[in-house]
Amino acid sequence: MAMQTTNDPSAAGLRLPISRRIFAVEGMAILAVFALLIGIFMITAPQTFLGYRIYMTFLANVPPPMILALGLTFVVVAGEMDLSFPSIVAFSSYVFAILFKNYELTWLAFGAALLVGVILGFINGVIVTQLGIPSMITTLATLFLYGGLVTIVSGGLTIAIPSVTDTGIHAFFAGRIGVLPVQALWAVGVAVLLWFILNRHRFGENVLFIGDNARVAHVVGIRVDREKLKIFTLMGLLSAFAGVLLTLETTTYFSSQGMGYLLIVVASVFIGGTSIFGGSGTIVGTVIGALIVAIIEAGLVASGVQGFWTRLLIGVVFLVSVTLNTALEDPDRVPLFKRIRLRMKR
Amino acid sequence: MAMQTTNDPSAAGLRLPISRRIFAVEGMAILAVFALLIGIFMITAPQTFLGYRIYMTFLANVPPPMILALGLTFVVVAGEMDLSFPSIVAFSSYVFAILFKNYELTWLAFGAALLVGVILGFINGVIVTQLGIPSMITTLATLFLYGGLVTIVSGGLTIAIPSVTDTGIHAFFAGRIGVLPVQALWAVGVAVLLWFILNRHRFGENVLFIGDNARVAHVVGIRVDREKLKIFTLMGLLSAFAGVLLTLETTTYFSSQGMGYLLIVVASVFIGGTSIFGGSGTIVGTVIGALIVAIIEAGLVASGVQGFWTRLLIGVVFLVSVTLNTALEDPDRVPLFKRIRLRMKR
Amino acid sequence: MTMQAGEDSGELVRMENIQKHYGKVESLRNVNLSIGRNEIVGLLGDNGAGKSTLIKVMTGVEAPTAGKLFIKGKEVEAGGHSVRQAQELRIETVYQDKSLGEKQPLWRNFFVGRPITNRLGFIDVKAEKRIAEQIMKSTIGFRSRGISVDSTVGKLSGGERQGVAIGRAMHFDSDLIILDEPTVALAIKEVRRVLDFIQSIKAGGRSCIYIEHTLANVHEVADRLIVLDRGEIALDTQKSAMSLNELTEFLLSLHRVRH
Amino acid sequence: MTMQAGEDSGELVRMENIQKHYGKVESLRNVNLSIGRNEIVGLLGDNGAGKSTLIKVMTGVEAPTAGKLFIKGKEVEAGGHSVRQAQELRIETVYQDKSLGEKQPLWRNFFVGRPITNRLGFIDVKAEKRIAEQIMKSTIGFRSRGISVDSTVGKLSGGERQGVAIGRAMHFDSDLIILDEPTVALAIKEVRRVLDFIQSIKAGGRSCIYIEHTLANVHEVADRLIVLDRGEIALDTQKSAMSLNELTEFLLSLHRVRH
Amino acid sequence: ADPALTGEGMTVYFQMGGNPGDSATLARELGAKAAADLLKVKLMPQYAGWDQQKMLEQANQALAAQPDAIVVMGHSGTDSMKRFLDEAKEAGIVVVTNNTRLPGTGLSYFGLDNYAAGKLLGEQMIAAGLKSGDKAVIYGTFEQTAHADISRGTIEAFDAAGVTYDKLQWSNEAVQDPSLAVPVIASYLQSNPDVKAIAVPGHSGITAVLAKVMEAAGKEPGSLITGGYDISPLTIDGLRKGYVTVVVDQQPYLQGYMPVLAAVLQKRYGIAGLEMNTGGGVFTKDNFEWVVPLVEQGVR
Ligand SMILES: Nc1ncnc2c1ncn2[C@@H]1O[C@H](COP(=O)(O)OP(=O)(O)OP(=O)(O)O)[C@@H](O)[C@H]1O
Ligand SMILES: Nc1ncnc2c1ncn2[C@@H]1O[C@H](COP(=O)(O)OP(=O)(O)OP(=O)(O)O)[C@@H](O)[C@H]1O
Ligand SMILES: [Mg+2]
Ligand SMILES: [Mg+2]
Repeated sequence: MAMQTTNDPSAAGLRLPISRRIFAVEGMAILAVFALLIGIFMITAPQTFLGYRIYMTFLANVPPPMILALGLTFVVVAGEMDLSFPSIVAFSSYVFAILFKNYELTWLAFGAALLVGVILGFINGVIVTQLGIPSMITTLATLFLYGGLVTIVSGGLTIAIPSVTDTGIHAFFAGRIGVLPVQALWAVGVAVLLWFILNRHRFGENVLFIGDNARVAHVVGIRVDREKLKIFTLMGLLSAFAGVLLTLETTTYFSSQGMGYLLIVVASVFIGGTSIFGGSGTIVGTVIGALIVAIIEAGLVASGVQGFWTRLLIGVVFLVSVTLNTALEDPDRVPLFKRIRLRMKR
Repeated sequence: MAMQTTNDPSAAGLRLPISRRIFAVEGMAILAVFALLIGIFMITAPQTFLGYRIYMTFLANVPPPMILALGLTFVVVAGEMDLSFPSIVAFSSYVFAILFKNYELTWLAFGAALLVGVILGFINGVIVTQLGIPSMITTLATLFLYGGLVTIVSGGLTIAIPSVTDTGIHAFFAGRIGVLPVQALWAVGVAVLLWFILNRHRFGENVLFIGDNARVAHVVGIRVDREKLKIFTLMGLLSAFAGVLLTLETTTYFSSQGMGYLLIVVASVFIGGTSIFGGSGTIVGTVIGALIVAIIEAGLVASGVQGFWTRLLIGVVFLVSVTLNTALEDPDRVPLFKRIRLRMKR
Repeated sequence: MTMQAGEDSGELVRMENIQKHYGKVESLRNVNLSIGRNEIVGLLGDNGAGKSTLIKVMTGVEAPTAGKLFIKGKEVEAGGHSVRQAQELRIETVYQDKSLGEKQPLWRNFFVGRPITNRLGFIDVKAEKRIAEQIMKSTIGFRSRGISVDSTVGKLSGGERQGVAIGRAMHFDSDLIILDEPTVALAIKEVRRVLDFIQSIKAGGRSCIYIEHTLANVHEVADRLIVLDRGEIALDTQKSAMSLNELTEFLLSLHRVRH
Repeated sequence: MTMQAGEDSGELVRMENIQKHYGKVESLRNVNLSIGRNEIVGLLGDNGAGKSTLIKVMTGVEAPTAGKLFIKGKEVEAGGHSVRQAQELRIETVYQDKSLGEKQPLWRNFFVGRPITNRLGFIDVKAEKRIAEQIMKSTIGFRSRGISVDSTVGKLSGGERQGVAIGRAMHFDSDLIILDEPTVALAIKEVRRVLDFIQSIKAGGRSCIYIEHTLANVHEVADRLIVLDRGEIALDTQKSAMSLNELTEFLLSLHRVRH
Repeated sequence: ADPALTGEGMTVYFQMGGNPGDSATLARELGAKAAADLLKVKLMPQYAGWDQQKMLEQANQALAAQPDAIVVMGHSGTDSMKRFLDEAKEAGIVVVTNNTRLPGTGLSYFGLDNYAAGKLLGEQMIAAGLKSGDKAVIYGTFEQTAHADISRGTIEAFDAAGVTYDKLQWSNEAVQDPSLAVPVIASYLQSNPDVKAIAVPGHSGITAVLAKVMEAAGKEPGSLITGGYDISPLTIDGLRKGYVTVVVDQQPYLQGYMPVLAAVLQKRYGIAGLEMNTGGGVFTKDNFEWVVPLVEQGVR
């Protein structure tokens, strides 16, 4: 009982090692991992990573998958999954490209593309809530369904719209401020907005509780189905936005557009540290996760890693990043490290 | 209280409509869906589906993905995921093919291939349990890692072993009894064995409880980590077996082998009716699920569906199958149908 | 407490021939029941008698299989009733099953479903934390070291969790407060607090349904006693008509008659 | 009951300076404690006092942060102790947290961890169902319609679930039975059954640790009383030395002294 | 001065197309490595899994490293590559294209004329006995991508000869695991017993399973005229047994070797605008034996 004062929680908080307090801030641990990775590449590939160009390249290309990963973070926090986003990306890209090409629409084309995303996302939500099919299967099916639909509608066409670079909408969404690609600012904007929604808005709170335990969410008065519908619709909207950004950057639509993002985006969310079990998630982590995923391969190539080794090393970097991320936040959450620590104490 | 007798549970059981009692048997609902699908194809493509050949073709090609799906069912029942199996398939195929080609080993090559599968699966398990990385991320990483490793080891070469068809091991695993492909019997054997393990063996019971609630499993005395290790190892073993069957059937190894199975196998498990949330699963369902997934595209093509429509229709068939499967077992589990029923009663 | 206008019949809740089946299990059978204003109703019955099911139907967690439900004199459509609607009708419930988000901090669990927000729906985190802190300290009085409003609920002890659930019910000022075994897992002093709280409900002119197996507690605070047996109402009486001993005897007799 | 051979010191469990931290929360602090043979120990304390944590450390669910644990005279290695090992040492526990697989049928929940198997590890389903049926009927006596050993546990009422957990503990014949708030959610008659069961433990020469907030129950059946307060042992005495009133007074006094 | 041509000190980024070790990628890798070793060039291979989007991103990443030369795949098309090409030109970086042309850029190109190759496939099948009025099936991709030009070439050849055909779009899964195509084509053949020929414009793996397809559909070797693409070990077996009639080979080794050489030539001597159609190889049952060992080394 003499120890009482030293056990005051705030005092205990102060006594935590400074490293632990730094890494308790959302995303700090994964940021450290990212910095480490960049640091390594600066040493192994100085020509590339000490210049600014590579970073501008990333900033031009990362926004679409990053925005997708941000949307998927919401879905995962709600304990759901969405695998259909590549097809939504393709669909909205197509709508934007064809409307621009055939009717020279810009903002209207943008609006139409977003609307398509909203509708397709909404349909996902309706299937999940009304037919009760788990979202993983639903969206696996709609990945095929929407993907098939857009190839049928487009006849498998590739649509090039090089003249879009002269439009205001291009400057607004995918232009350059100096060397800085504008779409990077949009990605940051989306991230900030979603951070506030997840952590400070009632919608985000509902999402957290639904993912934590849907039964509890129901019992405390959350309209679970309605919120789920919103989540999938939001994901559709963000997929469409990502699709338009992508089309503006590459000035082309082709029918497999977006498919390459499937694994990348899923990996970004989980490397960022969002729990696969729902109920918690980190927006900052996803942002960094998307950057890490984007940088690994380019970094390895620039470091002179040859062909076959890249794939292997990507796997290794994934594992190391995730472990490091967890260990920096709390070494005891890595069972192996905990066991070692306990052994050493004896 | 006068009603008491009529509320005797056994009496109530008897009063259930006969359809409900039939579909309460494991896999009967999905079997009905499958029969319906075959029935439709018999009408739309009689030349193909009224003959025996197409069925023999399926029986020759379905066993590898079916065995993978059976293994994955265990993993999913335990509340985990394995995405690395395509690379394990490739790795064990390579080991088998190279040992056969260079040293004319057959049974030893088979043993070595299985051993490789066991080791890779075991490594997955070790990472999941020791580093505490959720299995979805772990196996996404090892999908790359193992895949990279096998291309490095194999130098990316394709290995054809046409002469394997003259060996006893080929006859044993992939020969024909009359027109019946032997591998179909092996797949059935694996299914029966796994059914008994899941439903009647203590290992299966442990898997069920771990997937239901890992904390509860721990508390009732199940060694959760050890059992998880076993599950991933089993999945590795089955992946290797699937890989060898595939190599024996196609008499070739190439480095992207197995990759095409990723979505197919995942879809088979879920279409079969195994819950994505763990704690329950159906072996019979997975068997039929694998058959459905295999038959859709061929059936559509034989029915005259061409070009881009196949993909769209695959998505539609997925959704309809899953909904029908659920509705046959209990219409009230489909929220929409339940609502309609309630409306109609009023 | 605000009085409702118009057609208010003095009844808060009325159930007519309510039935609830779970598959072939019949949890409630022809339940007729009404809860009046400013009354404390003790709801008793065996394990599996249907008490919790009755509550869930009343608060919109589950839809009844058949029957009519009136709240404050208005019929609520089956299937149309929801927890949210019940909350809007000022019914507050502490469920027996866990009803806390285990990965969420204490303060969020306190306000979830009805957060303090600005017009855009953004949550006033500071205000929520302050109020949660106040209530946890004053009403429930946790004594553990290291527990704060930021603590994750999953890390609390059994009794502490129950405390959070009750604190929530105490905070939102309602016309009808339903407590499904609220004293479970609570230490002696906290049990006393809950009983005091129920008495304050009465004093405030509000109503309460109180489910509990410890008969002495129920008998102490209830105005009216309802006993469920195998999904049917076996007794509905004013407390004054029955002593604690008679009540105990009645409950035990149910076993003898029908088993 | 089988007597253990050899170095058996007469003590079933001994804890020396056991400590348990959860992050910065200190749940147990320097706990020294021993449980003898054939004794019923009532473990009391406030919400969050550390009772459940103590049990979890004892049964291998959680590893202690520091300190030594001896079971039947042998030290168990920290981290090396597991639930399974505890079971093998014939310790049986009913935990306060849910410890049932909700999607699994009742019979599986009964035998999980220690199924009746043949030499190949295949489960004798018939035997398990038969025994489960027997126990559910005779010991716990469910009266609900439609509940059978095939019922999924998630569909049972709160009290019914508790009944399953206790039935499990009753079935496996152990040297030490630990009950963490076993009567929670149980109806009067079932509470009586649990108390009778505890008395039968004593009569059978076995031991029991019994956690409960209803002091009257504990005082009735216990031989010895241990009170935990904020992770420390505040009292460890024979029941005979303390009347129920004194015990109540002591527990309430803890609040006054330190809050 | 030393007259020998060397690329010493040069860094060349090289897009290999698929994934490391892909049947359609390996020979290109080996060719590029051979040339790089010979010319002492530092080779930086990039792999895109045939994802056009990724190819474009990788081109930009290569640009960021400011190497001496970048060898790109032309799949993303001239329009979407415009920004990249402009920036490369400005930075004085040599750009060479392989496998798929970037029309209108005038860059050095080594690869197939996809369209011509597809046409060649069709013509060879007609030469092998396909007649006007016969029905064939084309199992390939029909989207409007550069790769699909192969299908279009075959279609034109069939149209010209009056051969009718059905078009089956291959699935992503079958592209990765060709054994998945077996039941699909086999069931098609059974529903359409009048089909006389199968054309697989543009996939070596699916070409390799043609024998299995015919077995499954109960067709004798030689009973169908089959045409495929890119020689591989199993295709050789198909040729040998008579299941495969003709294989057009795009000789990807050249697509690896030549661009490196061209990059050095252009950097050192300013020699630009080279072009080569690498797709001249045609194999039938009469002329494949000599290539067998090379195929096993991965060179062909
Ligand atoms: N979701 C469900 N599915 C099937 N049966 C259910 C479900 N929920 C409850 N039941 C059954 O309905 C009956 C009544 O359950 P309920 O929870 O209402 O009992 P209770 O009176 O609250 O019991 P307790 O005192 O044990 O909490 C029980 O027999 C139970 O098994
Ligand atoms: N997993 C955990 N993480 C962090 N803190 C925990 C965890 N489990 C328990 N605690 C804390 O440890 C303290 C003791 O908890 P414990 O469950 O042992 O209490 P208890 O005496 O059983 O209380 P009750 O009577 O309410 O069941 C509490 O303050 C609780 O918040
Ligand atoms: Mg209840
Ligand atoms: Mg406790």
